[in-house]
Amino acid sequence: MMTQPAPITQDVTPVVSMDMITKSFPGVKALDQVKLDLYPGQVTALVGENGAGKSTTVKILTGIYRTDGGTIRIDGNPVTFASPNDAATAGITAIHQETVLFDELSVAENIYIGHAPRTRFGLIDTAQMHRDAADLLTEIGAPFSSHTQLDDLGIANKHLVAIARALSVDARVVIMDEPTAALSHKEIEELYELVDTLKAQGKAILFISHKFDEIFRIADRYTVFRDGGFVGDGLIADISENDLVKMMVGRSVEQIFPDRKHDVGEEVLKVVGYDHPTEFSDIGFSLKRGEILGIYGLVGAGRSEFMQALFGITKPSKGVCQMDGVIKIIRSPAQAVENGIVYVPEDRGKQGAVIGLPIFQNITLPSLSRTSKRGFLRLAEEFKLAREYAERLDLRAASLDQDIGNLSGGNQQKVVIAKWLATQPKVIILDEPTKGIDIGSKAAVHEFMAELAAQGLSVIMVSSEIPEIIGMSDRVIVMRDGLIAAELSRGELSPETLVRYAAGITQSTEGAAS
Amino acid sequence: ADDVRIALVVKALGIGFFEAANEGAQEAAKELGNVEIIYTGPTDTTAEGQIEVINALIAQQVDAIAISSNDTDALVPALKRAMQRGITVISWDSGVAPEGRQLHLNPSSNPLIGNMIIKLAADHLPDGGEVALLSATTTSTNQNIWMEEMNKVMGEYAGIEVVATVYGDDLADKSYREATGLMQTYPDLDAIIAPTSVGIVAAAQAVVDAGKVGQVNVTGLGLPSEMAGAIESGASKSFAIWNPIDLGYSATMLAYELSQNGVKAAPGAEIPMGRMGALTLDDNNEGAMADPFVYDASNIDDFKSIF
Amino acid sequence: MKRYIPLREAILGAAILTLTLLVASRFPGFIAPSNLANVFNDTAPLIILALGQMVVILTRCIDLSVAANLALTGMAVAMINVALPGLPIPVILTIAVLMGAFMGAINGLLVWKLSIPPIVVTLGTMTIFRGIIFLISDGKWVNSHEMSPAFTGFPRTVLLGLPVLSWVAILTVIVFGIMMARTQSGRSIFAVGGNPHAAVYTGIDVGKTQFWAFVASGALAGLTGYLWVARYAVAYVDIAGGFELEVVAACVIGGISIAGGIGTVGGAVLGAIFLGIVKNALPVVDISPFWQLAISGSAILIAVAFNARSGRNKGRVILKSAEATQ
Amino acid sequence: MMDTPTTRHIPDRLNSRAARIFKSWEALLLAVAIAIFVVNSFASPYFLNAWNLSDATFNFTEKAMIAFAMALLIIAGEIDLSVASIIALASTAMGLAMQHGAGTPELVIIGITVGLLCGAFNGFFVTVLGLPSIVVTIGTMSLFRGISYIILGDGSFSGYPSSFAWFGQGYIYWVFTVEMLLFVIIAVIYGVLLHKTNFGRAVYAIGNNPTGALFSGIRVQRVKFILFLLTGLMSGIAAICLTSRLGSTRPSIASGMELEVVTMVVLGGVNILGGSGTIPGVVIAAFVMGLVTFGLGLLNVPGLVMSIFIGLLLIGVIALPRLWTMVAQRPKA
Ligand SMILES: Nc1ncnc2c1ncn2[C@@H]1O[C@H](COP(=O)(O)OP(=O)(O)OP(=O)(O)O)[C@@H](O)[C@H]1O
Ligand SMILES: Nc1ncnc2c1ncn2[C@@H]1O[C@H](COP(=O)(O)OP(=O)(O)OP(=O)(O)O)[C@@H](O)[C@H]1O
Ligand SMILES: [Mg+2]
Ligand SMILES: [Mg+2]
Repeated sequence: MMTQPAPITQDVTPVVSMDMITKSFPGVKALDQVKLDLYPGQVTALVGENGAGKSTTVKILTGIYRTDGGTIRIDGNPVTFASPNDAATAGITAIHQETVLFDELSVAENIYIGHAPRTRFGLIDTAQMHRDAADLLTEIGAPFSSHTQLDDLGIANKHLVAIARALSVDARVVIMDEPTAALSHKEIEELYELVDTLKAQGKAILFISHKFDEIFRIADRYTVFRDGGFVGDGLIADISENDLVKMMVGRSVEQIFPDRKHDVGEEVLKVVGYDHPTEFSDIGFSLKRGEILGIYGLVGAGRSEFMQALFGITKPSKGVCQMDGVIKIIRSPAQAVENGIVYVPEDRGKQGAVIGLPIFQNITLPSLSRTSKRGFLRLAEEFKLAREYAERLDLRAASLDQDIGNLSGGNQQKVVIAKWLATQPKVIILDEPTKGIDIGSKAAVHEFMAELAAQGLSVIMVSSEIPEIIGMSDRVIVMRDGLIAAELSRGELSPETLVRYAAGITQSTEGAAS
Repeated sequence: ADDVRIALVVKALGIGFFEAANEGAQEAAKELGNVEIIYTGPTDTTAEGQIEVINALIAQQVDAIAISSNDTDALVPALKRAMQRGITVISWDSGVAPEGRQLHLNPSSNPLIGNMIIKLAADHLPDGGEVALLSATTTSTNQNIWMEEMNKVMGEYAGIEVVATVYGDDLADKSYREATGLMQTYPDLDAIIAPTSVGIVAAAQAVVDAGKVGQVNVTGLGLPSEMAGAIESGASKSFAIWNPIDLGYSATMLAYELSQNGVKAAPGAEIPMGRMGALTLDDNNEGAMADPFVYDASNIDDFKSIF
Repeated sequence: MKRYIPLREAILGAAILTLTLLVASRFPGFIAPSNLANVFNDTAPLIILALGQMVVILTRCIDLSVAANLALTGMAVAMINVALPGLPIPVILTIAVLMGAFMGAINGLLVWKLSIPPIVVTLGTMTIFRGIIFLISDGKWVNSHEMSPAFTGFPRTVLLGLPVLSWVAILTVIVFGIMMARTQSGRSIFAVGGNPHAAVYTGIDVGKTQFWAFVASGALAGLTGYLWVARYAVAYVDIAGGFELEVVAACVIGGISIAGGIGTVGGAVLGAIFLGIVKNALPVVDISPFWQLAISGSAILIAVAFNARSGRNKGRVILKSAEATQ
Repeated sequence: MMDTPTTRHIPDRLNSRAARIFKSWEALLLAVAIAIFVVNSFASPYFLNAWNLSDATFNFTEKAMIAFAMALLIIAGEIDLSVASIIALASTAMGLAMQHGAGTPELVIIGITVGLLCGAFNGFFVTVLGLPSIVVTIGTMSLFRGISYIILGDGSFSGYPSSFAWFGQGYIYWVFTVEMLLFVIIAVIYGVLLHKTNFGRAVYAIGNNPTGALFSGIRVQRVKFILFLLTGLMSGIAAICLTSRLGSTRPSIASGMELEVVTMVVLGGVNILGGSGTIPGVVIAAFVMGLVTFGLGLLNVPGLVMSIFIGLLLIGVIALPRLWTMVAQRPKA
């Protein structure tokens, strides 16, 4: 551990103490009598699987949701938060899991919306606001001006704005819900330093993350939730990583990747010279039957953009794509599907699932030409096809005509995968297939991927997680700034090599290029 | 026996002129004794709206429909159907094509009106001058006919020049704006002739607001109640109108005659209309009720509270 | 990179200028200060309503009931004036604003509390308001001679060379300018339209903000209702019929994004002035007024196409080589 | 997960077909329609008369033809406010052609062609240039009607060939009009198209999530373009019927009809934000609106007062179920 934890004694009184908190949504009990304590000058990690209720807890603490039962105490006094403003007044601030900012407003306005400095006449003091914002940005090492329109920032910088916003109120409690998910290596390091500063200022920090290395690095305490219930808490120093995982999942999880034979068949897909004016350039590779090709890179390296070009969403300015040696022109997803290329997108809610349509219609959407007759629907055929794949993927759903929006994220992902398998594709592209998925489901996805490959399907897997890339891929392409930085065979894979190529650090002379 | 139901269908409800016509119709009903007047119309001046009203009247099997139409041709099919179902159909004020009605009652004769509107302007312009027309909608049947008739007699008014014709769509604000536009475009304008009760009021207001009272005389066809202010301010020196009460009265009487007394509408026929005498039909089965009547400062007070 | 907003307004301003000069080249009288003042005065109601509509559109709503609200308030105050001719104008103004705001509040409540889509709500209230005018007036007109001189005189009283009507519009522009740029509520309106989800997290009540936007739009419609009726000295069921679309058009031409969150007070005002100039210039340059509809339609299409172009393609640039050429 | 051989069975549906129909919006609306019918029969002695009911259908047939296409468009998340103006332009074009001696078949072809062209024009702006349809069609609403005004000005066209009158004034059999027949045929076509074909499924998918639909291999822009074409086509057909019924063309023809069409669609249970709605719902809504206006017309209620009823109906049928759930959920909190 790099940071030296503050001396921890059990008799420190918590700043915030949640007890017997219960919260239900129609059909789900998100939280059931949970407890959580936050101590001054300490980082408490809240861990749990997807849907365990972590973000719900955050939203309760920040006044976005109201509890159905239980008490929240601040310095021992019970409080109720009727609105986010109440929570802010009580000194609680949060960096939420989703970026909740305003593209059309300037950075300073984003930081200070709701609590901007005022002039004597009660109007917003713009000059003062920008001065304050500039100070904050310097403090967190953000490389942009307070006048920049938020829209012009990249995702990571947006996250820095969210952090600045959280720091702009003089808070006693800072909550960070998966703050590192969208950040790159360097920014994550800066965030860790920031956490240390906040700790030193005596602030209580709630830190939520699925990354265990991170938790063990910066947290002082942990609290575990499982399925909306409280499982246990304690000092990080007193627990091992394995035990923490076991507490979280309720069983031990084998964090090993499925065994695979890495012998692959003949070439299926060949991509030559894909170019785009602003997103990527000169991308070429080939893919063999039964192969898993890993695509690694830092967030924003242009991997998704290229995959979407291959899938016909983005229009490349040039480039050729061959399936089984025949040149194909792919100008729309419909053509991609016709040619056997399918894409499981990163953004499930927006691009993957058609929320509002029932499960079976989601599954048959790209296969309608097979289930229908001369353009007319045949429901019986649709149900048959949908059931076949839903059961194959072990989908957990009440019925096939249930709205896909009512499923948990993992099950939605299964429906999206089922939708594409039902088209009997030759190549399946999985973009961050395990992003935001908990450890248990992750292993299932990996196993399934291996099985698809074994059945002769070619898989392209885009991932930002090094263990996943190394554990699953037969071959890896590393992308950086829209270009292929390296193509590595299985034998060449190591975390150091991957990071080096992804970040553009090479031993050779070109190192200073970026 | 049941009452005889006569529907008085107007261009749109809520227009002072037609309200007055309704008064006349009620007077006729009282005089006849067994007549019930259904005063109705669309709420905006469209042919489609009138067709829906006509359909509803056909369904109620009224005895007669007397209509002031929004469209010469568009109402014909609906009115034809009414006649097929045994309903007497006449038009008044604003007519429909001959095949859509049994007869048409003109408030006055079109040539007389056409002459009157230009004469009203010319009387105050002994040395000639520029006049402009502010009409209702481009599709208003009678305004178009009157302007045509006016053009025929223009030669008799030497020195009077019609510089423009604009349309206020019978909307107060549009008419106002068009009138203002006229005064800007033609700084030497001497008179605005508005052969429509909406346009004339708006034009008078525009003249007052532009500070051109005395320079630009507003005249045309208007209602005394609405024009009283304009006469008082001097924006309008005189204007004309026929008496809408008499018009409603006559229309009702005619409808009653055709529907109850077996009178046939044919060219040359003379059909009695109570205290208004009799209507003589021309070759188109049309007849004129009376001359338009001129109102000015001397008589406006007697009429402004009547209609 | 995305400081297009002033540019967009500059272009609209240039278009207005060109149009004015073009007209003036044939009819120099058009740019006489007195005539320009006239045109502005004529456009004042549109400016006032466009500002109200702008606020509503910024919060991702639309108010199709403004014209009906205007007409109902106008009729009501006209009838009040007939019944109580002695009522002082400030009282009339207050009644008009409150009535308008009340109708706006009805829209706002249905949107806020029942989450009915704004277009449905205001489509419904638009017809209801018009119907109510008919009921209270019995379809009859209120004519100029029935109104008191003070009532009709107020909007045309000249102060410092401009009629009060114009001053009301100028005042509204100033108030809204300050409100949108420098107050918490103004920023909230942008936030709600820009990202309603994030607004919730920021402690801004989306529904409530939309409610107040409707109230503001309603209040301005009420105010305009009195001014309109007094100016044209007549009140009847159909006044300002279809005007709601002209108001929306002014906003769209002014670059207010129908998807919410984007737009400026200056844009809305310029959009309204553009339409006002077109409307006033046509009769002057002797283009048949029948062209007006087609011209404003084309203006809308060109404006949206242009706005979309300038807003387009601000995606990230990943390639370093491409970044250099930007 | 694959090595567990016990596959769980997922049922197709939880609710029976009857339960779904019973709880549907259409059922509610049908109840409203029946109630209005009963009230009307008591309120006016003239209501229950075949000829009168037949006349009453003119109150909605033309609007409903457009409403069916509009329903699909709204379900797909777009809207077309220019439909009434397309009628004006198509009617004007027919009038022009008639003046140059066109006969009935040519007039029909011209009406349909102009409708399609206008639809394509809207579709181009929305799908190719990617502009919001509400703004585009507010623009074309002025533009199309504006062109009619430029062509016709203060004039009007009349004197259509007598055979042309068949569409708007003809009867097929007894009280059944040509327009009714068209209404039924079009309703069936659109019902099948939306509910029974792949195209209809694509419409729903696009309305629920256009990005998701695109990523599922649906040609989103093409579908939307076709929907604009269809709406234009229906407006063209409505223009033929209306022109034939009126026997004349003026630029102000059908003004304000777009809002009545949208009202009909929304009343029919189509979500104005896209994603849901049915053709039977729109059919019932057409009858509801026709019955309300005709019933009130028989009582000689002025049109503006009728519109209060329509407005209240529109807000009421959407607000009441929501109020109901709000009240029902209150005690729990
Ligand atoms: N607004 C909501 N409506 C209905 N259900 C919700 C809502 N928000 C959360 N839930 C449900 O509550 C449960 C807890 O969700 P929560 O977001 O707190 O999980 P989490 O622990 O943050 O998961 P993750 O690690 O994926 O972020 C889940 O079952 C989720 O589906
Ligand atoms: N400036 C930005 N504004 C909005 N979203 C952004 C921005 N930069 C990145 N993102 C989002 O962050 C995610 C990662 O970016 P992108 O997809 O370009 O990276 P990648 O390398 O192609 O893929 P991946 O994120 O899968 O590694 C995407 O969902 C992208 O939409
Ligand atoms: Mg979470
Ligand atoms: Mg990506």
